[in-house]
Amino acid sequence: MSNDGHMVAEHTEQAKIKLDHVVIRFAGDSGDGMQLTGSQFSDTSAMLGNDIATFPNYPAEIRAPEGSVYGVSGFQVHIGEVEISTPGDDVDVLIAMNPAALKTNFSAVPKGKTIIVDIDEFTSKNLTRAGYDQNPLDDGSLDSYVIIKAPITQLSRETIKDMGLDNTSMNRTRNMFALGMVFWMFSRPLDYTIKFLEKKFGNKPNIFEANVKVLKAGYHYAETLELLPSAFTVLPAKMTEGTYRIIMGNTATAWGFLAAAENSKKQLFLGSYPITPASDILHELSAHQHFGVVTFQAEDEIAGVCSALGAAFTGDLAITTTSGPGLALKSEAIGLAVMTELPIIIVDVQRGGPSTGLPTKTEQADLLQAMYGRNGECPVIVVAPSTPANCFDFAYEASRLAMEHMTPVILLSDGYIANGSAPWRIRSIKDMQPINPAPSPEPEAAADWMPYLRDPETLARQWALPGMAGFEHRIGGLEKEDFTGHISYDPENHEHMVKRRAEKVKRVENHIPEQQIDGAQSGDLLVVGWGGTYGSLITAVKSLHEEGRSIGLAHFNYLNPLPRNTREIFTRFKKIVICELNMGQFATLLRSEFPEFQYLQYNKVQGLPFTVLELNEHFSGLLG
Amino acid sequence: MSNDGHMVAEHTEQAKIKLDHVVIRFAGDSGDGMQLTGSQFSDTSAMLGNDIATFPNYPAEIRAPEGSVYGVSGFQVHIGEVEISTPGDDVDVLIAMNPAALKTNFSAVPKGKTIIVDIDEFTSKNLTRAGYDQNPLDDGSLDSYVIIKAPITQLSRETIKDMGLDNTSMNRTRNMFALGMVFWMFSRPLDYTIKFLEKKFGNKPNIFEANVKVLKAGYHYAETLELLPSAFTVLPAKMTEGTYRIIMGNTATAWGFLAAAENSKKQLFLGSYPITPASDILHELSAHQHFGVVTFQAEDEIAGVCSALGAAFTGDLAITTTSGPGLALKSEAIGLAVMTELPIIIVDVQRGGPSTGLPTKTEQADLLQAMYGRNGECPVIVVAPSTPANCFDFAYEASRLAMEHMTPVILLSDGYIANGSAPWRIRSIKDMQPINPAPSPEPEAAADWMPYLRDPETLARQWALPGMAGFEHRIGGLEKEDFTGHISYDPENHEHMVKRRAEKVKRVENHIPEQQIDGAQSGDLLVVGWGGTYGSLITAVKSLHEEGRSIGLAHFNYLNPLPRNTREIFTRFKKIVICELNMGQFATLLRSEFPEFQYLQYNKVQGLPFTVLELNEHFSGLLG
Amino acid sequence: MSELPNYTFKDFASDQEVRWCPGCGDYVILRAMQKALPMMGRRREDFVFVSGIGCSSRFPYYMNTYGFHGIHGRAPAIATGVKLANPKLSVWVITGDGDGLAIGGNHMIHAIRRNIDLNIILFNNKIYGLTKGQFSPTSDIGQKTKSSPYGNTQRPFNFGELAIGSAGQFYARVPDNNPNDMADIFVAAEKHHGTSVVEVLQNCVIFNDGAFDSMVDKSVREDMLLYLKQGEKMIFGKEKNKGIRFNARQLEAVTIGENGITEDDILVHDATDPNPSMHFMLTQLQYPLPVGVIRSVDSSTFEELVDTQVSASVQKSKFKSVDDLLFSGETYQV
Amino acid sequence: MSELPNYTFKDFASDQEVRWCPGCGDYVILRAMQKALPMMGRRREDFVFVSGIGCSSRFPYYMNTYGFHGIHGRAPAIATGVKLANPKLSVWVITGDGDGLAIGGNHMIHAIRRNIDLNIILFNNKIYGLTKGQFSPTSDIGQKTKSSPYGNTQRPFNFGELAIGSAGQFYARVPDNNPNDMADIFVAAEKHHGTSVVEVLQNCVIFNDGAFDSMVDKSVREDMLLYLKQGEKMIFGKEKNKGIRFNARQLEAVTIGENGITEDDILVHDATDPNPSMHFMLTQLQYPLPVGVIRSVDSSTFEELVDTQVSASVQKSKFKSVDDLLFSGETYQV
Ligand SMILES: Cc1ncc(C[n+]2csc(CCOP(=O)(O)OP(=O)(O)O)c2C)c(N)n1
Ligand SMILES: Cc1ncc(C[n+]2csc(CCOP(=O)(O)OP(=O)(O)O)c2C)c(N)n1
Ligand code: SF4
Ligand code: SF4
Ligand SMILES: [Mg+2]
Ligand SMILES: [Mg+2]
Repeated sequence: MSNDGHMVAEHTEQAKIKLDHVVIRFAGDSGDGMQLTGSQFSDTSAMLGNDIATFPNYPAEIRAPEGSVYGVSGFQVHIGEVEISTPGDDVDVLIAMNPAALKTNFSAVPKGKTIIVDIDEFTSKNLTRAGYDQNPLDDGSLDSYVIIKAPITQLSRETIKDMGLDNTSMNRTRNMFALGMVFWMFSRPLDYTIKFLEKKFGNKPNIFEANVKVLKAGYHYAETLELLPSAFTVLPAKMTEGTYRIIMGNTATAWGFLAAAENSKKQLFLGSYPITPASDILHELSAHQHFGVVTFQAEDEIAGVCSALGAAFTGDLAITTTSGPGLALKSEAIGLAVMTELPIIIVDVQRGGPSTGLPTKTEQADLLQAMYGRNGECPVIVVAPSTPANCFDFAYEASRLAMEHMTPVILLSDGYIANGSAPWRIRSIKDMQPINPAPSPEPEAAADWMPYLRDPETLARQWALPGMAGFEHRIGGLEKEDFTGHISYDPENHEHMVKRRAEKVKRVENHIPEQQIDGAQSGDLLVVGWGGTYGSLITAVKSLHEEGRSIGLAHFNYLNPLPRNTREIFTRFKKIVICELNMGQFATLLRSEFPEFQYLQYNKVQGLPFTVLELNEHFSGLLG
Repeated sequence: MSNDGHMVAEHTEQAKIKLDHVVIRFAGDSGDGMQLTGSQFSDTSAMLGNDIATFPNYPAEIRAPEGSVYGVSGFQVHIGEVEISTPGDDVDVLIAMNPAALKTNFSAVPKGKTIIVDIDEFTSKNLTRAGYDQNPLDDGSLDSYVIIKAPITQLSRETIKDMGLDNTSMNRTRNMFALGMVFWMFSRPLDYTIKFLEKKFGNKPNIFEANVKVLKAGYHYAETLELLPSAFTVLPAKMTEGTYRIIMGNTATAWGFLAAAENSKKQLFLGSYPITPASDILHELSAHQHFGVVTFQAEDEIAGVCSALGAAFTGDLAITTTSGPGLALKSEAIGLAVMTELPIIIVDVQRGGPSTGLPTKTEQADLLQAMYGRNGECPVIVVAPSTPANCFDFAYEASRLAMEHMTPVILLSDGYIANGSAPWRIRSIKDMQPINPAPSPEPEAAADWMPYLRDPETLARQWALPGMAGFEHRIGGLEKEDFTGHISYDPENHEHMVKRRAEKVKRVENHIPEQQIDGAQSGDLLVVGWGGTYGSLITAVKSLHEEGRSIGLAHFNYLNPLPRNTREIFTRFKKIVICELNMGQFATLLRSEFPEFQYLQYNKVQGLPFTVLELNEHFSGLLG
Repeated sequence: MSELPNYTFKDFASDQEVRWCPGCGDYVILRAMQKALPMMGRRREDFVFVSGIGCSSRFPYYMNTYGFHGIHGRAPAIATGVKLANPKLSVWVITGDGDGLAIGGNHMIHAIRRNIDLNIILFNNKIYGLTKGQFSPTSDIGQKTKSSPYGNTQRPFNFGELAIGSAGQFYARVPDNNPNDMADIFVAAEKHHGTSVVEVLQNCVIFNDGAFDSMVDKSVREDMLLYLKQGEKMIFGKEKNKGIRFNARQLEAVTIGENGITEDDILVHDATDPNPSMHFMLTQLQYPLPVGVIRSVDSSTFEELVDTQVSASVQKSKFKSVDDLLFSGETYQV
Repeated sequence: MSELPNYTFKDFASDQEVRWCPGCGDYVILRAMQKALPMMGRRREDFVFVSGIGCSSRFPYYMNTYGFHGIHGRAPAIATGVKLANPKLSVWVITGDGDGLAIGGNHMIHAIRRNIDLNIILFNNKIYGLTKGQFSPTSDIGQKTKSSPYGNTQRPFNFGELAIGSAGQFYARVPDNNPNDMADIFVAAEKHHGTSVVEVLQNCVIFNDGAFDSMVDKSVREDMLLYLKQGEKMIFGKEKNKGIRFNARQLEAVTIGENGITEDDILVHDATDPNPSMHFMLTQLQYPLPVGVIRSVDSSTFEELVDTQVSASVQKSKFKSVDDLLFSGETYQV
C-alpha cells in the first residue's frame, strides 16, 4: 500500500464489475452531517430515475464526544436500475470520515469492496479514541479492500482558506467534499445539491459559497485523480410511469392521515407524547396545521390517547402515535375505546424491546401486545404497512376502517420503515378509495334514537356528536345494554356484547382485499411475512422465483382480522415458513387461528432487518 | 294460599327429601346486613364439621335507595356432608327480606324449593319500587314453591319494643330474626353467633342484647310454629382430619405472602392502588403490619408496581395487587422488571371486562394480557389459584418462583374465588416447601462480581442489594450485556438476551410439579380448565366419572411455563374440551403451544361462574 | 339555530335513577348543577360532562346532556380532547379526590397550567367511596380507613394550594350544604375564561361521615368559614367582628376592636389580582376556612392560542388540498 | 462496619464513558455531585441513584454507586420503594423537566406531599433533549421546537411554585455554571429531613442553547439573580444596592436609597419558616430570579411515620410467626 499524499485506490480491478444496483454508506461523527450527505446523494439519484431505499443509523447519544465509536452516525443508500426494496445488506462503498466510523462500519463491507477514508483524521489521538491499537490503514488489515485515502479535511480547508471563515465553519464543509467525490464516482450531477445548499444557507452567502466550493473541489479531486472506480454508474430503474417523490415512512404515515381527513371531511386531531422512533409523525403533523390539523402534545401517552378519545367522541378523525412502551401505557384507554365503540387510530412504530430495550433499533415484537394487551375480551383491528411509501396507504386505510366500523385500529409500523425512505409514486387523493364514516343521525331521528343503534352490515354504531340537539347521551367503560346504551349488569347482555364487539371486528374481513401472493401461486414453499420486512422478503423470494424455484410470498398488511382467503392460500403450499423480527408472534397467531397447518419459523431479534443473503440461504435450504 | 297472620309453609312435602348438601341464599337491601347473616350461618356450619363454600353478591352501588332492585345484596352458602367445591347452582332456601330481593333472586330457585319472605315488607310502595305490578305472594305466581311468609319486621320490633331503641336500631335487628329462623331449620346452635355479637357490640350492651333477643325470637318463632321443613339437617362432611378455618380467597392470598416472607426471611412490601375486587388483599396486609409488612398505597397502579420494583431491587419480597385495568397500566413497568431481572409478584384479581366492564363480576379474560401485554419479547411466569383456599398456596408459590428465578410472576386470581370462602386445612408454614431466594454475593466475591452473573441451572442472576459494600452496580431498561450488565446495542447480544430471558422462564418447568388428572387418567374426554373454575369443573367431572363415564379433569395452576407433562397428558384422551370464563384464551395458548391436538371449547362470558348443571349437560353431550 | 329554550332544572335531569347512598353530599351537587345550567344561557346540547371513576364520577349519567364516563383519573385528558375538537362546547369535568388527585393528579395539574377552558368540579370527601373506604390524597394524617387501619401516614394535599401552585387562574371552594351558593359558583366557573377548579367539600355518609362538620356544620359555619366576596373586606364570624390581616410573613385572623385592630387593618379580597400571592396565602388559612371564589383571573386560554395559530396557518397556507402538498417540492417524473 | 473511607470525587465516578454532548450542562451537575458526595459523611454503598429516561436520566450510569435507570417518569415511584424497603439508604432521584414534570408529574407531586426523604434533582433545560427537541412543560409560550414549529401554546409550570403548592418542604434552585454552589446545595438537600427538590437551570447546547443566559450568564448574573442566604437580607445587584420588600400584596424589587427606601425595608430570608407564604412569593419573582435554598423546613418524614407505626405494631403483636396467625381465631377440628 502506498499513500502518495493525496489518494490511492487499490485493487480497483476487483471493483470494476457492472452493477445494476449499489449500496453506499456514509459514516462519520454525529456532527459530520452524514444524514444530510446521504440524503443528498439518494435524492439526486432518485431524480435521475433510480429506484432507491435508504436507512439512517443514528447513535443513541445526542452528541457523543467527537471521534468516539458510539458517536458514529451512518446513512445507507441503496440505488438501482432494478427495483429496490431494501437499503441493502452489504456495503459496496463505505465513506468513513474518521477511524471510529471505519471501526464501527467495517464489518458491513465485504472483501473487495471500496472504502473511502479521510486520511487526515487518522491521527494517533483519534485512533486511540476509536479503540485502535494500530493504524488499520498501515497494518495490512485492509489489504483485500479498495481503500481510498483522501485528505478530505486538509483539502476542504485549503479550498476555502481565504474566505474568512472560522475554524468550525471550515470543518463543517468536509462532508461536501466527500459527497462531491461520490457524486463523481456515480456520475451524478451537482445541481440538485447546489440548489439545496442555496435554500439552506440563503441568508449566509458566505457559507453557501464555501460549501459549493468544497463540493466541487471533492468532485474535481476525484475526477482529476481518475483513480476512482467509475464502473459504478447505475442506470435508471424500470419503474411505473408517474410523478414520484422520495418519502420517509413516518412522513408518509402523517400524510396518509392528512389525506384521510380531507377525504372524510373530518378535522384531524393528534394527541401524542414524543417517543423514538415515532416522534417524527408528531413533528410532521404539527408542521401542517395549515390543513386545520390540531396536534396536542400531551403530558404523557395516556393523556395522548385519552385526548384522542375525547376528540373522537366529538367527531374528529383522532389519532395517537407512539412506540412499544407507549402502547403499553395506552392499553387501558384502548379498552375504553373498544367499549365506547369510538374510532381512534393508535400508531405504534415498533422498536427493540422489551422495556426501553434498543430504542433506536427496529423489531416486530409488539404484535401480540397489539392483539391482546388489554384486560377483558377486547378485540381491535390491526394493520401494518410494509414499506416507507405504503405507510401512507395504511395510515389512510386505518382511518377508513376506524371511522367506517367505529372501532379502534392499531397501525403497526416499525423503526426500519419509519426512518427509511423510498420513491413514492404520487396519486391524487381524489383517486383514493372514498371514506364514509359512520353517519351522525338525522335531526328527525331524535325521538327514538339510541346510542348503540348499529349498521346492520358492519355493526358500527351511529356517531352523534356533542352540539347536536336532541341526541344528548352518555357513554362509558361500564358494560352497556345493546342499542339503548344503558349500563347493564345483565349476564346475557354481557355475553352478547362481548360477541358483538368480536363480530364487528371480524366482519371487517368483508371490507378489505384478499391476500395476494408474490411469486409462485402454489407449490413448495410459501414465505409468510408481515409489516416492515417486505423489502428483504420480496427481494429474496423474487430472486429465487426467477431462478425457477417454487416459492411464493404472502406478505400480510391486515393482521386482525386476517384476509378472508388466508386459509385457502395456506393450503396451496407444501411448506409454510413465517419470517419475523421477533420470536414468532405472527406464528403464534396463525397457529391459534389455523391450527391445521404446520408452520416453520425464521426469526431474528437483533434490532436489525433481515439481510437478503440470510433469507436466500435459509429459503434455499428449505427448498432443498 | 293462606296467611294466618304469622307464617305459612306450603308444599312442605316436596321439600322433605334427604339432602347431603343444601344451598341457602340470604338476600336483602344493602343495609340489611345480609353478608353478615350469611357468614354467621356458614361459619356456624363449618364449626359443626360441614364442608362449605360461599359467594357474596354485592350491588355495584355503595348504598342504593332502599328497596330498589339494584340495591339488593346477596350471600349464598353451600353446606354439605359431602365435599363441597362451589357455592352451588340452584338455591334450596331463599331468604328474601323485601320484594326487590325476591325479584332479583327468584330465578335461582327451582320449583319446589323454599322461599322465606318478610311479609311486612311487601307493601305496595315496596312492590312498586321493585317493579312488581302485582303482589307475587297473592297472584299465584309462586304456587309451586314453598313460601314461608314471616312478619319479620313486626316481630323483631315487637321483641325489643321496651328497650328504648330508636327506630333505625330496631329495624337493624331484622336480619337476626331471619338468621334465627334458618338456624332452627338446619338445627344449628346459636352460641357462635351470640359470641360474635358480644364481640361486635361489646361496648353497646343494649344493642347486643336486642340482637340476641331477636335472634332467639326468630329461632323460637320457627320452632314454635313447627311449620318449617326440618328434613334439611345436614350432617358433617367427611373431610381430611386436621385443624380448619374458613378463609376467603383474598385473605388466603395475603396470608400466603406473609408465609412466604417469613420462610424466605424477607421483608414483605406491598405497593398497591385500590381496585375492586383486589382491594381486600391490601386491607388484609395493612392489618398485618405487625409482621413487619410495609404496605404502600400508591397514587396509582404504575406507582404501585414501580415502588414494588424499587423494593425488590433493595431486597424485599415485593408485591403489587390489582385487577384487569390496573394490570394494563402496569404493563410497561412489568417489562422493566423482566429486563432488570428482578423478582416481583403481580396479583391480578380478574373481573368482567373489557374496560371498566362489570367490576363486581368474575371472568378469566386477562390470561392473554398476562402472557403478552407488554412491548417486546417479554416473558413472565403466570400461575393461577383455583380455590379460595389454595390462593394461599399460589401466593406462596408465586413468591418462591419469583425469588428463586429472579423474574416477575403474575398471579391470576379472580373475583369468584377472591370473594368466595371455604374451609381450609391449616398447615404450619414450617411444613411448606422451603424458599431459597437467589443469593446475594459473598463479600469476598466483590472483586470480579458482575450484576448478571447467573445460576447455571435456573439462570437467575445474583441479588446484590444497595448497602452492600463493593457491589455498587447500575441496572435499567436498556438492553444489557450478559454478565457485565453494561448497556449494549450489540445485535448478537440482544438476541442472546431475548433467548436467555425466555429460557429462564422455560426452565421453571423443572421446578414445578407435573400436571395431575382428576377422574379417568385416560379415555374419552379430558376436561381442561384453569384458575377459579375448579370447583364447578371438578364437581361435574366427578359426578360423571362416578357414574362410570370415561372423563378426566386436567385443571391447570401453572400457565407459563406449562407443566412438562402437558403434551403427554393430552395424548391420552380422545377428546379435549377447554372450559373457560372467556372466549377461549387458554385454548389460544394451547393451540400455539401444542398445535397437534384438536381442542374443543366451552366458554361463558356472563360475569358468572359455570353452573355444575350446564357443565354436566355439556360433558354428557360430548361423551355421547 | 333557534332561540334558547327556557330551561328549568328538570331539563337537565336524565331518565336514569340516581344511585348514590341516601344522604350523600353528591345529591346536593347534582341539584346545584341542574339549577345552575339554566342560568348559563347556553343550549343543552352544548354541555358535555366528562368524568373518571368513583361515586362522584357517576354524575354524567344523571345529567341530560352529553356525557362521557371515562376511566379512572383520565377525565381531564378526555375533556381536553373534547374541548380542542370543538371549543364551542361547555366542557365539565367531574371528579373525586381519588380520581382527580391520586391517579389523575397529573392530568389535573397539566390541564390547570395550560389554562384550557374546562370547568373542573372535584368532590372532595377525603376518602375513596366507590371502592369502599380507603384513604385518599386528601385524607388526614392518622385517619383510620380500610387501607390504614393504624392511621394514615401520608400527608395530604391542600387542593387549593396545589391548584394555585399549578399556575391555576380560577379556584373556588364550597361546602356541600348550600346548593344556592354552589350554583352561583358553578355559574362563575363557567363564565371564567380558562380552567376553573371548584373544590366541593362533600360528605360521604358511609365511609367518612362528618369529615367537614367541624367547619361547615350549620351550628359552627358562620364562625369557622370565611365567605369571600369580590372587592369586600374579609370579615367573618357570627358577629362580623373578625377579619383577616397580613402580619409580617402570612395572613392571620384577628378580632376587630381587640389589640387596637380596626376595620382598616382588614384586607379586601381581590380574586382578580394577577399575582397569586394573596390567593396562595388564603389557601394556607385553616381557621377560618375561606370559601367562595379565591382566585379568578381571566387570560387567554389554551384552546384560543391553538385556534388562533391554526386559523392563521390555514389562512396563510398556499396548500388548499392535501394534493397540493403531495405534489409540492421535490418531485420528479419517471 | 469499618471506618468511613476518605472519599474523593474519583471514588464516585463509574467506569462508563460519559456520553452527553460536549458543552452540555449535565457535566457540571455530574461534577458537582461527585464533589458533594464525599462531603456527606456517608458510605458509598448507601447511595442509590434512581432516574427515569432522558439525557439527564443517564446520570446513574456515571456514578459509582447503586443505580437504577428506570422508565420514563417513574423514578420517584421506584425510589419510594427503595427508601421504604431500606430507610437507611441515601436515595437520589435524577430527572428532567420532561421526565419529572410531564409524564412523571404525578409521582413528583405525590413524593413531595408525602415528604419521603428523597433528594430529587430536576435538570430543567426547558426541552426534551433525548428525543431531539420537543417542548416540555417548562418551555416558554411561543418557543419554537420540533413539535411546536409555530410556537408553543402551552403555558409552562413554574417548578418552584408547583413544588411548594404540593406541600413541599425543601426547594432550591441553582444555575448550572457554578459547581461549588451546586455541591453545597446538594449537601443541604441531603441534610434536609424529608423530600428535597433541587431545580437546576441546565443548558442544553444542542436544542435550547442559552435558554437561561439572560439570567445566569456571567455578565449579567449579579444583577439578575438573587442569591438567597438563610437569615440574611435579600439584597442583590453588582452594587448590592437592590433588595426585596413586601408591597401591599406581593414581593417587589426595589433600590435602596431610591424613593425613600432604606435597608430596613428589605426582607430577611428565612427558608425555615413553616408557613410557605413567603417562599411561594419568592417563586413568583422573575426579576431578580431567586437562587439558593428557598424553603427548607424539617418535619417528620413519610418513611419515619411508616417505620414508627410498623415497629410499634411488631412490638405490640402477640403473633411472632405467621403460624400464630394461621391458627388464631375461629378454627375448628375435623
Ligand atoms: C385503573 C383503575 N384503578 C382503580 C380503580 C378503582 N377505583 C374506582 S373509583 C376509585 C377511587 C374513588 O375515589 P374518589 O375519586 O375519591 O371518588 P368517590 O368514590 O370518593 O366519589 C378507585 C380506586 C379503577 N376503577 N380503575
Ligand atoms: C413511556 C415513554 N414515553 C416516551 C419516551 C421517550 N422519551 C424519552 S426521554 C423523553 C423526554 C426527555 O426530556 P427530559 O426529561 O426533559 O430530559 P432531557 O433529555 O431534556 O434531559 C421522552 C419523551 C420513553 N422513553 N418512554
Ligand atoms: S359511598 Fe359515600 S360518596 Fe359514595 S355514594 Fe355513598 S355516601 Fe356518597
Ligand atoms: S441533547 Fe442537550 S441535554 Fe441532551 S446531552 Fe445534548 S446538550 Fe445535553
Ligand atoms: Mg372521594
Ligand atoms: Mg429536558
